Amino acid sequence: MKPCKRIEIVVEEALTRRLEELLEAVGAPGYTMLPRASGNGDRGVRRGDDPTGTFTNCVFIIACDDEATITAIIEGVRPLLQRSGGICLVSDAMWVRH
Amino acid sequence: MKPCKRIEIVVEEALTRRLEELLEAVGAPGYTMLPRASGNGDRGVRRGDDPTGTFTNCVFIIACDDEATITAIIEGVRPLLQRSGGICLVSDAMWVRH
Amino acid sequence: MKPCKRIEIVVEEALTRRLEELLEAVGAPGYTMLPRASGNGDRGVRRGDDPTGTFTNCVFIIACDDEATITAIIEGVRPLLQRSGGICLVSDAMWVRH
Amino acid sequence: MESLFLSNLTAPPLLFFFLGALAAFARSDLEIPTQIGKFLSLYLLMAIGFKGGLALSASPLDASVLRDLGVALCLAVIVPIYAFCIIKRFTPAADAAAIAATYGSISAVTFVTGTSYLDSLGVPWSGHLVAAMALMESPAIIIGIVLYQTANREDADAVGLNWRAIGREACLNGSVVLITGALIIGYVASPSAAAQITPFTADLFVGMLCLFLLDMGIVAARRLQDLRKVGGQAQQSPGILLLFAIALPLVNATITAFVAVWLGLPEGDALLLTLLGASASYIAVPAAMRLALPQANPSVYLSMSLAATFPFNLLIGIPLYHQFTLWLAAT
Amino acid sequence: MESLFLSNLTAPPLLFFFLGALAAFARSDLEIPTQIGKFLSLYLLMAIGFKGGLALSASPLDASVLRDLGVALCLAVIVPIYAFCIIKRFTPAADAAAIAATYGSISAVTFVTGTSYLDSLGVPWSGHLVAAMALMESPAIIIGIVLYQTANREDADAVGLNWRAIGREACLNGSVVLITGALIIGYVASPSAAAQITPFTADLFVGMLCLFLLDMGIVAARRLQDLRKVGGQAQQSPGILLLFAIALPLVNATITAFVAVWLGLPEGDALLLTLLGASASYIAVPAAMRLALPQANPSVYLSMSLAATFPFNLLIGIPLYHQFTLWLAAT
Amino acid sequence: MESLFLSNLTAPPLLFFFLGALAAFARSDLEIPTQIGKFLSLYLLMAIGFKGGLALSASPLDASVLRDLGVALCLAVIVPIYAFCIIKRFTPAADAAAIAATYGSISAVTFVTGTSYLDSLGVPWSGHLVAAMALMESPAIIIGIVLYQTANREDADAVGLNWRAIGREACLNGSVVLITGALIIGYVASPSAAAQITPFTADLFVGMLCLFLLDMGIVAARRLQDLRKVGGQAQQSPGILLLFAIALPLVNATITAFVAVWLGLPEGDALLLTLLGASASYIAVPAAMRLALPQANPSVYLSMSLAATFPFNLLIGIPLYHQFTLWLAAT
Ligand SMILES: Nc1ncnc2c1ncn2[C@@H]1O[C@H](COP(=O)(O)O)[C@@H](O)[C@H]1O
Ligand SMILES: Nc1ncnc2c1ncn2[C@@H]1O[C@H](COP(=O)(O)O)[C@@H](O)[C@H]1O
Ligand SMILES: Nc1ncnc2c1ncn2[C@@H]1O[C@H](COP(=O)(O)O)[C@@H](O)[C@H]1O
Ligand code: NA
Ligand code: NA
Ligand code: NA
Repeated sequence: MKPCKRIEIVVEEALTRRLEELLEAVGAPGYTMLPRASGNGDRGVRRGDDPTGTFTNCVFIIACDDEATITAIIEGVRPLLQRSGGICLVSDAMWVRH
Repeated sequence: MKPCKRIEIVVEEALTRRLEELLEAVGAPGYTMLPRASGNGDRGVRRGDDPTGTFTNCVFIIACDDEATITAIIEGVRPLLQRSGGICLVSDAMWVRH
Repeated sequence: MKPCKRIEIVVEEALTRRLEELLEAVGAPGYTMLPRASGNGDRGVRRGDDPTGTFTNCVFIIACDDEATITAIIEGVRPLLQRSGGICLVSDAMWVRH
Repeated sequence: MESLFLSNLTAPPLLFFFLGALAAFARSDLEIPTQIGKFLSLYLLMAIGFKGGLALSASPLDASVLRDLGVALCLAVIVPIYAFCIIKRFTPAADAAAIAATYGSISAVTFVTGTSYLDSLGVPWSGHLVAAMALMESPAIIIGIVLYQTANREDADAVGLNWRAIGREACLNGSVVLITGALIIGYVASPSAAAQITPFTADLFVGMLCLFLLDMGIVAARRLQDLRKVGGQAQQSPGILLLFAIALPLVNATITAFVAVWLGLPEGDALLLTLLGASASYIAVPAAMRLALPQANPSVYLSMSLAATFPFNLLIGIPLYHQFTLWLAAT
Repeated sequence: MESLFLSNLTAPPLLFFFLGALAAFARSDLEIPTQIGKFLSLYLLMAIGFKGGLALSASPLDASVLRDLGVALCLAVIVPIYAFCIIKRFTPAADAAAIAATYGSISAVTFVTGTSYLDSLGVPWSGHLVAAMALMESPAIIIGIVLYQTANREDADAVGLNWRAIGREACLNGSVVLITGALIIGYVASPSAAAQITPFTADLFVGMLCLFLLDMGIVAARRLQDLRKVGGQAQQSPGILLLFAIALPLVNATITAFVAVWLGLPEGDALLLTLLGASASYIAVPAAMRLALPQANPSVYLSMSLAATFPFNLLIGIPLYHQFTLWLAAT
Repeated sequence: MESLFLSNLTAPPLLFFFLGALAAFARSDLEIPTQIGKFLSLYLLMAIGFKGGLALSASPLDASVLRDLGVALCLAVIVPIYAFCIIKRFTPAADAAAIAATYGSISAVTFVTGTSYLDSLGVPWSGHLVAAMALMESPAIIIGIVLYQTANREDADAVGLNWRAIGREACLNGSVVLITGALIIGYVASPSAAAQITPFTADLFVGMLCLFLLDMGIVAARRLQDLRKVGGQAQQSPGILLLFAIALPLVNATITAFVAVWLGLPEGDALLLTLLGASASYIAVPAAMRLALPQANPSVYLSMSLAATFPFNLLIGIPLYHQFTLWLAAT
């Protein structure tokens, strides 16, 4: 086990591909994406029920143990969140190496 | 980035609306809800496969940095968990402000 | 509230039953499973879109406050991850007792 | 009589139910995705509602229709009351109330399978039975909660029941709204408009029912397995619960059959009303009970209804009640 | 004229839309699972594309078809331009551009409901209108973004728009691809191959439309409720937005109807072209706008289109535009 | 011969497959929701099973049927063995075993597309070929694992294979259970019961196949793109893998065609048996291999089967094998 950061990002589903491209660009070691989340925040309710996906969220989970990559992910996601809403949480975790 | 609590609540899907109303009532800054989870606990298996939603769970994620609101969420969710089962986990996280 | 570990495991959906059996065998107090996740890692993209479920992930969340069980879960899941890929993260959390 | 049983057991919808149950017992990974299960169930509710509305618009709404609806409503009120009185001797009050509500309400899919059984025998049935079904779905929920409150005044007060919310959830649950809505739309639809929709609601009906019963077979068998596993958690032995899950529909069917024959209902209608009495809810009522009576154990009432009563009614109940109402009517 | 309105309002698809809206307003838990909603929408796009292709292959592709397509394309370019000029006086430029794009594009389900309205009246319509629909879906997206950029040069530069990506997303969004593809497949399909598919694309059409409109009723009503709640967030009063959501389709319909009658289109085609002008996108354009113009508020443009214009066109617009084009053609 | 190819390539199901692949290559956001994809696949399995059962009940079960089934079973055992011997020279043993199992098993959708091809040409085929398909799905899984174990005794011992679990997962995988169950239900269904279900299983068949192949086109094209990206990970060049993905079905088809003609099968049956030999599994076998042989790389065997062999068989294989069996039978 080695220490890492667990980054959790909630954005609307329309931005999935953008975020995936960002993560690939900054060299994130991997990610897991949970689709079809609903939510509520500053920009009102997102019911996750409409056919456009505009009011549907998704949750990205990224484990990362490289300082520089962590910063790159956070700085890369910030303008996305500013324009389109969402949140980004960072916490400590232990990564079970296999 | 500023410190906050990450509250994670698992309840059965039938209670979604109740929990949403609670979060609105106590003034939670927002939440994200992942539907259609399955699970296992003291009350047996919940396969997430039946047409009633009784044996299906959902996961709420709430980032909150206000002491009073955190307490209100926890105290509000406790009776719900007592009657209907589920869990509530609280952990530390950093909230990337945008 | 009492301290516990929050274990988060990402594996491909085909292994769901194996992991459930493992958790039951080591006496995990419960778990929550989020199906139909997509992801990316050392073994390439898993789009979560194919009819086989081979390229679809799922996320297990386990709250556990018993040292021995935590170790058993981690040691049990390690060979699974070695052979089939995935990740396992462990972090600290407070468990709201109800 | 044997031929009725046999022809029922070899009806494709039933066989697909068996197939699903077998697959689940053998631990096959055969599975219907959840949203597809809900889609099939929405389809069946919409189709039976629309069918019923069409049938209703073909025959004039007369006094006997209103009488039948009134009787159906009475049954939905009376059944949970006596069921509660019997069951509460064996289980905690909350469980007894939830079981009573479950068996006082109805199962739309059991009804739908009954109509497909009658269609395959060429026995006609009336559209207003669909209205009766919609009417019988909700009252048991309210009755169940009132019964619990009467029996457990203190606990109920502590919970602070929100009666307006309960009433709304009972009367506006999705299946009641969809059946009723589709019934009205079928009733007012012009013949040419109806003709455009029937390929969807009528021609696909049995096929979709087969697929849904395949799903139900899987779900019911799994629930039965889970029930055995967590049997120790319930405060009753699984045996007692199983007994009730067979006895209650038989008692309810007998009473309803007498009422149906006393009303002089024609063959098809008598069977369908009896089936409504005998069937137990596994969607609307459990959903409402989780909110209003969370202290009742869903593994008890939902498993009884879904894993025992539902298959029993489907496999044995339908031809049995048919035979019984025919025999009653003849004597 | 009244009879057209009445017969439209009692058409089953419309009634199912009402049913969904009523259920959502009453806070019933009736719900169509998301993936089922997408399936129904894919089905409708595929079926209307295939139908259009079949119709197109039956009548020769002549100059008048090309003329109609050209005119449709022009409409898709002009409508967002004048819409932007009007709206930007009342809303921020980003919102104005997104609204303009939304109303310059089309709603396939409104079109599809229009064809089902015509079919129920026995009025024929031409397959190339489906091609016109496919052509009219995307241009407004590009126009909207160009308009925004022209009005807000600085902000637009800051964002660094990726025009290739925008162009691709506009022209290759799923609905355009599916309609166009199905249209071509329908066009080239041999009669015997087409006959194997029509039970799916034609016979089920109205039933599937009913189920989809049930879903849309639920979604539209919920969005309307949310709009009231978060009204304060938008920089305009909901009243103004609602006004635009009714006024824009009326203006667009009037202009398109004049064009249609001036082109001498037959009754059915004139209505469908007018409907394309009057309808607003609620899938393709919002999806593209979220990526290209994230600074526009989706609660504004999506809610206007989905919760106000869509029901308005369905319930009142279709017979109104029909009547209007008939009257125009007669004078 | 050219006309067979051309008429195959312009068959709507194939065109929808092209449409999906094109959309994915162009990076359109066209997408079939996952649960809908599973629903369509369940539908096709149920429908083809039911159809096969009906056909089987129409013609008496005689010795030649049993002979054909026996031969099919032998093929399912022999094909993976020689495939393994060839492939293991080029790839690690685990990958070779998984590829052998994949190509020894069958693809139900390829079979189903073959039946729709025959139907459109008016060539009859026998219901017991569906039974042959069900029989041929699982054996290759067991053979593949045995082969790997024989070749890699040490590693296999270390893993501690649970043979009971493997056997159960092989024989009880969802598609085998559903096809077999539906086959039996179709076989025992009374003609009147069957008539109620055929609007669902027969009339919708080609339309649903179109929608499913649209999905498969998207999935196959995406997998092909991913394959290029992660090509470096596999221990073989994508070129070799692609070569195998075309060569294996050709070899298997040739052998099976000889057997089919030697058995004297009629035209339609000969094509379908050849197609079973030529096709490779992309659901049942990969699912089983992930559990039993996790050390094999799914990007290799699943991508070969899904992204290369499946489209090859659909587009070129079906008319090619048809032509070949006709030519063989004539000589
Ligand atoms: N405090 C929060 N906790 C959890 N999720 C949040 C929170 N705030 C926002 N979100 C999620 O982010 C989405 C967009 O948020 P916003 O931009 O604030 O409207 C919401 O729909 C939620 O899913
Ligand atoms: N220790 C645990 N870790 C994660 N999830 C749990 C745990 N215990 C219970 N749950 C979740 O909460 C639901 C209800 O739990 P219970 O009330 O214990 O039956 C379960 O179905 C799980 O989804
Ligand atoms: N660094 C990471 N952060 C989050 N999820 C990951 C990470 N690495 C791998 N995963 C997940 O684990 C799955 C298998 O990973 P791998 O075995 O590395 O291919 C991926 O598809 C992801 O869903
Ligand atoms: Na009942
Ligand atoms: Na328009
Ligand atoms: Na094969």
